[in-house]
Amino acid sequence: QNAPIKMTIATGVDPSFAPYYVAREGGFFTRNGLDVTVNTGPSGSAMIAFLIGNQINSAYGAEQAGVSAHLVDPNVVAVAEGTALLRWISVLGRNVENMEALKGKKVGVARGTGSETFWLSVVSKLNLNPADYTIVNVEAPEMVAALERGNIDAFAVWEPWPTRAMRAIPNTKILVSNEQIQIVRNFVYMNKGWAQSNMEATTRMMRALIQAQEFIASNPTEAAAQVARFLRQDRAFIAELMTKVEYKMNLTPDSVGNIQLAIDQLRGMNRLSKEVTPAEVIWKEPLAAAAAGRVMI
Amino acid sequence: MGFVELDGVGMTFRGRTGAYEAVRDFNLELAEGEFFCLLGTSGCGKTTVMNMLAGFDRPTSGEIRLEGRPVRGPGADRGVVFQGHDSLYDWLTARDNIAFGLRLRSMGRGERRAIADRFLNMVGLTGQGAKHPSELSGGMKQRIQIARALANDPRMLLMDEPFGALDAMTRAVLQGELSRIWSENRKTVLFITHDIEEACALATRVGVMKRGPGGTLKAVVPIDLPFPRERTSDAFMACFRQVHALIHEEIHPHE
Amino acid sequence: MGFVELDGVGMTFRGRTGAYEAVRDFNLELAEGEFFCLLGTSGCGKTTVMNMLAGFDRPTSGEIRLEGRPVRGPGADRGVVFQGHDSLYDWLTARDNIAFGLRLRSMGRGERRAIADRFLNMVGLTGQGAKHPSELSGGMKQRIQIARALANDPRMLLMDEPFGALDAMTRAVLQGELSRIWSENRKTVLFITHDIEEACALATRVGVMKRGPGGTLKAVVPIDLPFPRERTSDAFMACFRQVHALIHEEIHPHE
Amino acid sequence: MNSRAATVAGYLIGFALLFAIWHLASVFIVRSVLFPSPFPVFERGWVLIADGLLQESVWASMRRIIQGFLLGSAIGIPIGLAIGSFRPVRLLLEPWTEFFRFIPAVAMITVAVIWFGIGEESKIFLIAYTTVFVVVIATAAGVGAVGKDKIRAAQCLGANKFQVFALVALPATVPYILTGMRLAMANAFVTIVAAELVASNDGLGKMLWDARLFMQVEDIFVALISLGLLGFATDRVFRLLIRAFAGRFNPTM
Amino acid sequence: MNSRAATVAGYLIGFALLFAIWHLASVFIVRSVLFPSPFPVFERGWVLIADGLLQESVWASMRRIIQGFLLGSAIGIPIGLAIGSFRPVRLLLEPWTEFFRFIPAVAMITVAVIWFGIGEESKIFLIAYTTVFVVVIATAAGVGAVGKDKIRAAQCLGANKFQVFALVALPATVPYILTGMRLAMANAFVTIVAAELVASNDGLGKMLWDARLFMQVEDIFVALISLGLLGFATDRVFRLLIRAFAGRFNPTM
Ligand SMILES: Nc1ncnc2c1ncn2[C@@H]1O[C@H](COP(=O)(O)OP(=O)(O)OP(=O)(O)O)[C@@H](O)[C@H]1O
Ligand SMILES: Nc1ncnc2c1ncn2[C@@H]1O[C@H](COP(=O)(O)OP(=O)(O)OP(=O)(O)O)[C@@H](O)[C@H]1O
Ligand SMILES: [Mg+2]
Ligand SMILES: [Mg+2]
Repeated sequence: QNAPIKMTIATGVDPSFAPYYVAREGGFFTRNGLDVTVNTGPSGSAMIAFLIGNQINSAYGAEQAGVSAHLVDPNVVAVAEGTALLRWISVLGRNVENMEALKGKKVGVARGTGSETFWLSVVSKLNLNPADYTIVNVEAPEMVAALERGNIDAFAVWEPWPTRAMRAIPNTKILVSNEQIQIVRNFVYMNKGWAQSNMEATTRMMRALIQAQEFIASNPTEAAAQVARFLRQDRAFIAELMTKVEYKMNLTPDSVGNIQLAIDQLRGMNRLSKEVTPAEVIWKEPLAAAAAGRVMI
Repeated sequence: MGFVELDGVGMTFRGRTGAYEAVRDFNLELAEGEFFCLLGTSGCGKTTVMNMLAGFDRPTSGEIRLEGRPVRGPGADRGVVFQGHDSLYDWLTARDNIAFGLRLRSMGRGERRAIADRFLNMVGLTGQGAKHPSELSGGMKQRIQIARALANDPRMLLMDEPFGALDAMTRAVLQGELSRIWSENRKTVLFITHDIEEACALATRVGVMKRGPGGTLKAVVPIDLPFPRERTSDAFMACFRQVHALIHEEIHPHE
Repeated sequence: MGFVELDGVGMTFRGRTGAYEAVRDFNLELAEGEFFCLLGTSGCGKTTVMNMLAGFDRPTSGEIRLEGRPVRGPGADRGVVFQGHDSLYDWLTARDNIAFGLRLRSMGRGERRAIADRFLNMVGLTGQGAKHPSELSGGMKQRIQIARALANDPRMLLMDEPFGALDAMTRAVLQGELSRIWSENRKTVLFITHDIEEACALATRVGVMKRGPGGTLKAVVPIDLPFPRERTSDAFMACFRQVHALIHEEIHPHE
Repeated sequence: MNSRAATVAGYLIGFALLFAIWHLASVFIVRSVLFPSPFPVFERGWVLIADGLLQESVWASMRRIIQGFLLGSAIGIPIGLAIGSFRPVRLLLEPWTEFFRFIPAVAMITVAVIWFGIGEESKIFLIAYTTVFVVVIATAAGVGAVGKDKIRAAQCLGANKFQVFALVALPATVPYILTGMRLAMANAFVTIVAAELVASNDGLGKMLWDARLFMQVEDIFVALISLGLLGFATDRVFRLLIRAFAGRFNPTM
Repeated sequence: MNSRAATVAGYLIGFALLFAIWHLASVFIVRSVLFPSPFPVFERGWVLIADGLLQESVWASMRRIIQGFLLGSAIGIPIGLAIGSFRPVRLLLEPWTEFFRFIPAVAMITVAVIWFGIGEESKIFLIAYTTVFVVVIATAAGVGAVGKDKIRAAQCLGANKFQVFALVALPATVPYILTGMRLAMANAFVTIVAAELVASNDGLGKMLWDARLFMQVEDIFVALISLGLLGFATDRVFRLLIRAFAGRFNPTM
């Protein structure tokens, strides 16, 4: 028996990254002969940057952050779609009934995050005029305070904020949820240079994540307990949040579409320093090596 | 009841190196208008006594009374000239240092300046009022301190070797000025000096302290000569010799 | 060529209140082993001259040479006793202050202590070596400074009113000690004082300065009397009177 | 004059050395795409200046820094003087200052937003918050170091507690206060970055966060260098003002 | 003894007042779900202590703070002394210190990770970084304030430049250094929060960020109060150590 292979992975603290947590808490990494250190930071996207210096071997986060990092270092690649965020991001309003009534009012958006991506999609999908809304840049954790104080009339942000805000502030309701607009997806990223020279470890990690995903699908209650333990959060709360997403561990045309969308959005914001294609950002070999059937592109 | 009463006063300092009893059972009564000179070897406790009388330090035993009321802290009624020059305000000019006490009483700018200039004159620093302490010589700083205390016109003056860093001539001039001010206003003065001649020339009584630890008043010599005093007179010489003998005895107790 | 040569030395201070020429065209030559006393009214520039000779300040005109080489900065060959007590190290005991120079030369702990105690003894502070400067009286601090300079055994001593805050007896003892050390080792000494008798008792020559601005050496009186000097002798009295007249003339130039 | 030339020369050499070392480090030692050499950074800086974007950010941040810094100092100096001068005040207020100064401004963002909303006020509050404690401590330490003879002299010239405070403790403490303010200025610069995390549309902090999110390494370094150089310049100006107006309080600075 | 009792009483009253005001503010003035009253916070703190979670976080953070703080001080003191003592050193190094001290630690995270990885080293580096400049400035200011007679006396007792530096400038500057270190300690506490933003699995900073992400207001306040109280306690211990070991350098502190 060989000594376990050491790996470091990093991500945010958020149930949408559950496969990482479950793979660790449920022992899937260990069973695949991996000794994995899971580091956490303020958001999954922030941790993707650490792939560049090869400080970590894998990260889990949103499309835009992955593409941005790929632009700086082509070694940063997406190896699998991890999570589809079905009812995860919403526009939540206070004392407003619908998007029509929101016209001329202030909307809080966290710039550069999924919040902004989502708001841009809402505007384009519903054919709204961006000039009708005053966008206020607010960090996600301050959204509730700003809404409570009346600095903004609505915000576009991910869970748990909408749920929290609805519980805490009267007369609030969800105006649009991302289900109607755009399914946002979180991807698993790796450093390609490292992965190619450690193909064995890479394949084992993919295998462990797939097993974790299958475990979440078959044992949602137990999986939620594991995630709650890892995050030191309330079990029921985590279980509720986990129903709003779907864990995938595959690569589909939808995955490619989302990467393409992220590229387009970055271009629109003048943040695309050079042209890239989804084919460059996505690297399917590891997933193919672990479970060829899950690669559907 | 005297104007000032020191009643069994003692002071023990507690430091890292243990306790040190600097002053023990010090008794003295000063009448109003007296000019009392305190003499004693270096380190015998003169400054310590003065600090207690000024109200800076509380005696660790005994009591000090001013007009019958215990001294609880410093006040404008007792003007102090300190040993050393740390008490001058570096950020003020010589003139503003002198006028500091007047400013506290919200005296007008012009009047303040006039008084300060008069005292600058008196201590021989005419025209040097715009200099800051760091631009003054040792003796000049000392004179600014004296001028500051005098300009404030306190009822009682406590002076710790005020003329120590001065040349004989400047010293003589200031002795004369002090004596004149004292005779005119009859302030009560406690004057610490090492100069026996100076003490005999200025004082109505001279006190000599025993050396420490436990420094205390050893003897008091009244000097009943008229002012201004003739320093070469036989009576003056007799006083001088008497005080000198007391101090000498203190240094060489077995001779 | 003298041991020390001050050649047309001048010093002009430039401050916020304009320039002030403290010393102008100061000329003096000291032979090795001389004991030179510098007298002058308060503020005439004595300390300024000493600071330049010590190498703390550069003259703004003229030159100072030591054994023919221009003075460029301070050095262990010239020990200094400062006016005021700021130069003592508050964080060291009296004994460690005295031994500071010895420590710089990496002398062993035991030897250092022995020498320091010898000098503590000499200045009359036996057994007070463990106190810190803040626990000492004014005169005691001054004596520590003197002991520190002497313990370092420099070739030349620069002393700025070293005995100013001492009582007559302590002063006489230290004068005797200094005179003895000087006769034994024939150090060159520049000694600033306001006490004419002290000057005449110690010096081989006495210099009197003209008052400022532009203070300069006005006259030098050689004193060719044997040591130890009899202060009541006629020759001594004559010297005293001569120096006294020079200073008096300076204060009252028109009399 | 000569000494001023030496100073400027020293600064130029110092900065040149800094950039040279940076260049060498980026080329030979670190070699990471996240650590660019100075040239692309200067190029990017130049572009931002040409577009007027950098000036805009600098101006927005500097305005906040200066307002917050002045507010914080104006509150901190009297509190520090009071703590240093009056024992009851010290005993009562020390738990407050010694408690809050360890709580980072970044953690106070939420509270700031609750109180002051997401506008300028909350940013200025955060900067003042970070300034005030340094000034308080330095001022109180300064009061403790005032020579006791200076205070005694004032007392026996008839000064009451307030006069000792205003006419002796304050001026004698000026060097300490100024040192405290110089130290606090760095806190203000540090905090602007956290403050502009809150709902802001301009400023160097926002530039930094945006650049971080989109991995625009050159922009990050432009923002950092701007902060550093601005800080350096502000500190020099502060020192000049001190020399010009408060020189007599402070022979050593 | 009596004075110590007064001190403790003062602290207790001060803190009691602080919590009373907090309670009143949360009930009558602010009234926000984001601003809890002290009671649920204490309750939550108690739960975290019972689970051993709070102690774990405190210990993790304190270890980093102390290591970084000591490292930063050990580097800062000699540099500050050198800057204060030697003009060429000052001219050359000042542009560096005066440049970097305005660059926030939070902005240095990326650089720290490139150099030191995402382990403990980068966190300790960030804390040392934030400590060092305060100590440098305070020390250099202290050297500038050493009485010139003290230095002159050493020179004419034969001290060379190094001896003046080590035997006079250093001990005479101790009060300034200690004040600088006390100020820097707050920086260390502030920076731990930023440092634990980088890939860390324990500590009060991580607790704070997690709580922010999940909007667990009570946890946020538990973390803040822990930081404040720890800082307060650390500062007291620091002062006691000063009194015990360095009291003779520092009669006023
Ligand atoms: N740093 C300075 N800046 C400006 N003027 C100064 C400075 N130092 C001394 N002076 C001036 O130079 C003159 C001479 O000062 P110095 O200290 O040499 O006098 P001194 O002879 O030692 O007097 P004393 O006997 O009172 O100590 C004085 O008028 C003083 O005001
Ligand atoms: N703060 C203190 N702590 C400990 N001991 C002290 C303190 N102040 C003074 N002493 C001691 O008390 C004694 C008397 O000191 P004091 O200053 O009263 O002497 P003095 O008579 O004024 O001497 P001098 O003529 O030298 O000024 C000295 O032995 C001194 O060491
Ligand atoms: Mg005394
Ligand atoms: Mg002098």
